[in-house]
Amino acid sequence: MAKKKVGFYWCASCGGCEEAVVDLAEDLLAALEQIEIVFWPVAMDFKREDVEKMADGEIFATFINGAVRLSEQEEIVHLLRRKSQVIVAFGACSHMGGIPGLANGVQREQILDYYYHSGPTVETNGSVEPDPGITKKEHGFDLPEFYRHVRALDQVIDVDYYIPGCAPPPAIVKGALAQLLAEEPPPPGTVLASSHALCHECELNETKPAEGIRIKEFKRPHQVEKIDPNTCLLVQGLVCLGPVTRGGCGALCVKGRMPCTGCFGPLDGVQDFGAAALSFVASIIDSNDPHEIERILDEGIPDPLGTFYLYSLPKSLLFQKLLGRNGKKVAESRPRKEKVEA
Amino acid sequence: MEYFYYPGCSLKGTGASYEKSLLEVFALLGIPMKELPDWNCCGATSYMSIDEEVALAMAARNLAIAEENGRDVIAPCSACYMVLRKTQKYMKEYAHIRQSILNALKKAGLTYHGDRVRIRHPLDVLVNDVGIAEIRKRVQRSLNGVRVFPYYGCLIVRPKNGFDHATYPTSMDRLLEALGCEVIDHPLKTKCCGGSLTGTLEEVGMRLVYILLKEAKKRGSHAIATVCPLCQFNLDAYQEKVEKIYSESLGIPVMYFTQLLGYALGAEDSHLGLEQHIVPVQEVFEMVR
Amino acid sequence: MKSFEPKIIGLFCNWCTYLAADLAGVSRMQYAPNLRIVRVMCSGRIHPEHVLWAFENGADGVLIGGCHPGDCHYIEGNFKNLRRYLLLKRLLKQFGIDERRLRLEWISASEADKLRRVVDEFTETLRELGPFAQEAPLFQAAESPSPIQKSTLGMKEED
Amino acid sequence: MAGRNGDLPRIGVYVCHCGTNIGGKVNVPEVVAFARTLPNVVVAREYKYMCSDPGQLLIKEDIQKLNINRVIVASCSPHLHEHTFRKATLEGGQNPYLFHMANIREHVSWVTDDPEKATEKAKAIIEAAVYRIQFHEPLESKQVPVNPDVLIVGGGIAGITAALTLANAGKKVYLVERESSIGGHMAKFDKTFPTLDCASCILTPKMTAVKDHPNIQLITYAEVLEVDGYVGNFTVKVKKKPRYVIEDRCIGCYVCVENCVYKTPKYPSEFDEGIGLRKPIYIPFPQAVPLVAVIDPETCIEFKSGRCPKKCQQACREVVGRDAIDFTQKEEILEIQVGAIVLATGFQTFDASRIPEYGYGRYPNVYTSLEIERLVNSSGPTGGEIVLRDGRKPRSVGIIHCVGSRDRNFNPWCSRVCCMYSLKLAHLVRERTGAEVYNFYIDMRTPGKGYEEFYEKLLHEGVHFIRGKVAEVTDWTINPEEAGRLVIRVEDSLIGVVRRIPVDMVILSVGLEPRADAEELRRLFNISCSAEGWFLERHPKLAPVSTYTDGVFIAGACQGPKDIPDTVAQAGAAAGEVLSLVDRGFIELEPNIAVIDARKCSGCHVCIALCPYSAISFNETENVAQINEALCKGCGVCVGACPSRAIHQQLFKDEQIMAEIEGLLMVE
Repeated sequence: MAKKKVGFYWCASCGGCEEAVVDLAEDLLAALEQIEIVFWPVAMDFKREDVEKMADGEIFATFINGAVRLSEQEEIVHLLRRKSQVIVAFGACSHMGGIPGLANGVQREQILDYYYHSGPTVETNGSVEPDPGITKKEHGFDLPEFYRHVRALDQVIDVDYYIPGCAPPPAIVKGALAQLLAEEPPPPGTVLASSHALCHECELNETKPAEGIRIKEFKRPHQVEKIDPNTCLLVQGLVCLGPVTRGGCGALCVKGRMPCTGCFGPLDGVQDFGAAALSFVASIIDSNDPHEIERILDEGIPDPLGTFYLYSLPKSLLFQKLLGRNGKKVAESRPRKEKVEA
Repeated sequence: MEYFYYPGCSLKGTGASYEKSLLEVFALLGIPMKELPDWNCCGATSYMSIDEEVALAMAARNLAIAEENGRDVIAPCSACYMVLRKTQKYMKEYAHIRQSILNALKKAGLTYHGDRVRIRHPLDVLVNDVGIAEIRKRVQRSLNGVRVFPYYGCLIVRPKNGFDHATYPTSMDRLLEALGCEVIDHPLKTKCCGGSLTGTLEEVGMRLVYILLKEAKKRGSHAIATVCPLCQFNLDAYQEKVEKIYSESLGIPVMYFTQLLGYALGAEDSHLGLEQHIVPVQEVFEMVR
Repeated sequence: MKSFEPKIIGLFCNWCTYLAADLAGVSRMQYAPNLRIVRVMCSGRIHPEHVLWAFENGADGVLIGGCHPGDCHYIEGNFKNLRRYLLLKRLLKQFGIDERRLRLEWISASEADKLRRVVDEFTETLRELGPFAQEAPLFQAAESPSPIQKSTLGMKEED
Repeated sequence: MAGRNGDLPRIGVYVCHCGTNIGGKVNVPEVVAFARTLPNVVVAREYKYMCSDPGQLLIKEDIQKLNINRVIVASCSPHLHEHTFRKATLEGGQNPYLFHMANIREHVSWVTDDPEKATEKAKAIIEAAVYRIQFHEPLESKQVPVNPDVLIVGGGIAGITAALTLANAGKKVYLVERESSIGGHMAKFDKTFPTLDCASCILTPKMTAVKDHPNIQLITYAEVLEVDGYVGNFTVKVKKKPRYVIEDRCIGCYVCVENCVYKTPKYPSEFDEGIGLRKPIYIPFPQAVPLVAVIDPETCIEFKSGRCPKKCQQACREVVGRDAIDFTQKEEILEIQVGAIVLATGFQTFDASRIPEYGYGRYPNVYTSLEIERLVNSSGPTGGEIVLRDGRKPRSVGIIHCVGSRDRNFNPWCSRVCCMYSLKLAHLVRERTGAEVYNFYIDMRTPGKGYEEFYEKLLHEGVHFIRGKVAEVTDWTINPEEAGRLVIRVEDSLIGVVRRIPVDMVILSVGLEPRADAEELRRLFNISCSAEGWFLERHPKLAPVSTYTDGVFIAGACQGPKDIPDTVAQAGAAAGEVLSLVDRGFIELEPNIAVIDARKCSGCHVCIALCPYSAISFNETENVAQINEALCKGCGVCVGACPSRAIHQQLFKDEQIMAEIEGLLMVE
């Protein structure tokens, strides 16, 4: 049987996802029995022209990590979409926008100003901003445009599967590969991890009180003198997003006594990760007094946006509003418009 | 809390004994109070009927000055008290009046927000801020056996929903009781004293004065206690005339409640202006001396 | 040009505020037609996602109506709603959205007049605020150049 | 969007004109035309009255002929007719929950000024319904058995009537009364208008019947503490106050009262409105039910000092041989299980001292009407002789109407009974004393069977009627005729003159108002009050004794001022409603319960503490949360908090709510 052609690409991300591929170690070698890597700029010397020369759909699957913010990234992912049968969003950034997605919380002008003018380590005299127009004219090559917003991959092109995580742990990547190469691949749109929230696999879940969770005080990890490794972190007042986050990682962070921050994203059916996180966190506050609730929030959750949308700001409903009805995303609940004959 | 004291024209004129006794009482009770700087005419009830807008603007100027300093204003004259409160009420409830007054104030470099200062009657302050219990403790000389006819007049209870009931107020009754007085309950507490009719429609005015004096007498009063300079003036100054018209001797001393209070608190007679009345009042105190 | 008419989604509990709206009808009280009511059994049923979904779909304001504290048909569902509401308000603020666009009111079944007043007031507020779509810098058209505006996103206001 | 069985939704939209209620404002044909353009709408029709039989028939026929499998009726509030149309859907052959109601009357036509805007709003609401209904699924409602026992709170004429009606129908009734005897206000009256039959003659037999009825458990001197559960299955805690007399032993012989160390009555009798006096041990009135003595610990020497010779106890023991007095009695908490509750807690009268102008509390000869009821009562403190407090007979009496009523400073409403009882009192006073009687009224309101005739009769009896709101009652007199009397000052608005009418006695016709603790009570029973504080009926016309809390009914003046005939009628209606509920034997619960999808639940525990009914527990073996369906009341709080979307609420699924929101916002 011919080996299946596979590509990897890197958009706006930290590079950790590339590491995640390498972290497969021997498993990667085993995988190479079945696949052939035809595009992997970070590791192998393929150029854009090489991809352009391929026939449409020639690549079996391309794994794209990172969010999309530059015009160059947009061009390449469109190209890869055309050349690949399957596009896999790899890692939290391409899945939901990830950490780079938090940049949607400030305006482009603010970012450029900070980087090129006002940042404390920037020489201000005569510094210029990157300008696609000027570089073309004076230097004969393109400088990509820095878009106003960061987008997740599926807000730019159609995506078939998602491998979540920041970065995806090796077990998840390995499992995902196996599923993709299987006779009957999972239905398109599947997030290739657990279908349960993290609590389901967390060892500390059984330490939750039978009568449920009520929180009088939220704490941030640095505010807790000693985190008890044998009690559910949420019960200890740490904002652990385990209940709202897709499992599959094996609760690695919790094992390291850090609360889950939600990198695997929401479960199926949840439209807005932040809203779901916010709702459960607010619901378990043990107070009916508005003043007390405000105090608990002041002290424990000073930055709700950063807390609840750490990885998913571009996929938030409010941000999606910007992309509009004619964008990539069409609300699933929209009923058919076609007319049924009487 | 320190208060502003807004005398108005009466307390500097016919109501001098009111001012004297009021300042004495407040000093004895240790209530800090100072005169509102650069105050002007309250707008008065009579001006109000000639040009309401100007009258309200004049009243508002006093409010604006008080508000700058953020203190409650004590207005002992019932007419001032009513006009100042009415101005506040109108400004709160009628946007067009508010606007025209604010424009006027602006020309004087002033502004007014509303609700930051309260207009208080000394009776309100004594009964509700100082408290009856406290006053009872401070009494040096009981007025035991003095039968007092408490008379409130119509202005102190207006606009309605003030510190006491609009037709049957009781604060002064309670205060006087605390001084040892025998307080006479009667239904004329807020009936008309004649007001300015004593000067304009004399026949009506005198009859109204007579009704009150007669009822006080019938109920065996030794004195009438008032809270208002105009009431005091009408009942005191026209008493002789009324006696002539109705051929009836009355001879009822008409005092400010602050004079009775001052006496009970141990003030010297000369500090209470007791000599400044037409129907002599000293004999009331002789009863208990 | 047609003047801006805000759209308001009302998420009303079945037992108090929905009934207040019914009573307003029975009493023939006239109020702004901008309100569109969704009935839920209890304000505690309301998920922040419903609110965000409303904004995403074109609402300019969301009015949550529940029973007065202590009156909840389900003991204290309204308080659970309150907790979410208070946190959601903070989030909206960070998104650069005027927090007045989300309003919570306790309106009992007999308070038709309060409902009328609140709806009229809220409509007026939203008229002043303008369309939601023009609100936060974040929600301005994707690539059209825009003047730099200060956003409070991710920063405390006093910073 | 495919339905459960893969069939496409085929939606029928029915827009109701509701006569001109909707059609007069909303352009119904335009709305119907619009509905036809909406996705999956197979048919859209309009009809004058959808709730009528022919209207419902439209639905049934379309289900059968056009295979309609989703029904939307755009008409009034679901609180009014949801049930009607669900039934029509069912009778047409579809699951009743494949129905949704669009409220375009209460929420649109009745509250919108501009017809165009109303039409737009109606379209939006219908579009929302079309979007929403795509996500409806067939549901089964659950039946739960109804406990046939009934609790009645309040032992006035309303509670008594309801209790007897239900008990006669074979139901077990618990009648809880706060005072030591049942009878309520009616027991205090001498005569009743307009027939002038003796109140106690018609009430006492009913009170006795209550006591003797094998199906009625009478719990007097008691208050409801806690109410738990829901329609069909309430658990109620009742606190029985100690009366220090053992009910079963006491025979109501008065020997204890006669032997009390107080030789004469000294304390104002509550039953006599303070007109008469009682001892610390007393029986409130001779016809009391139960006829049992009670000790007031506030005034009893034994309770105050512990040094009373306790002659009452001794007499009971030695003279009567009953030993019924027990100074150590403690309060008792009873727990009872019932399926339905009738609230008949009555009213209180306006506190006349709130109007100092009328001198109540200051002038001894100013009375409230209720005090006069005791004074004219032949079993009252004076044996029915109408005398002033100093024993004189009044020569003239003024009756002031609307005291506290129809007055924006106090209660804006008309208390409905005052005109008539004032006439009654006028008649009785005139009949017994021959005094001149003056009625001061704003308007005479005498609608009712025989009422206007009674008024007419009084006019011929020589009772004076002066039209005008009384300004004051004063002892300020100005001539010898007035001397020593009370003067009523009033502007006689028929002749335009201010009059002074001297009288010896003033009767203030105090209005009716909600009891001071009505607010507390309504919270206890989870019902609503109107803005004025009366218990709120489910519908002012069509469901006047039901409340929005199923299984809790109201009767009598706790719902609003009413006279005895209306109260009795309403009590009967409440009893009828209770019977129709409990005799069915079961109730269908709205299937709006929350359901956990165990395949999605991660066992995170978030929902567990949120459930107000402790319906959610954790299944250790499956590592998931589970809901006890029988306990779930369908609030959806857990659904709003579930971070895994593993819980959904039937009829209020997220898809349904969000589709509705989306639809509401589609119309520009």
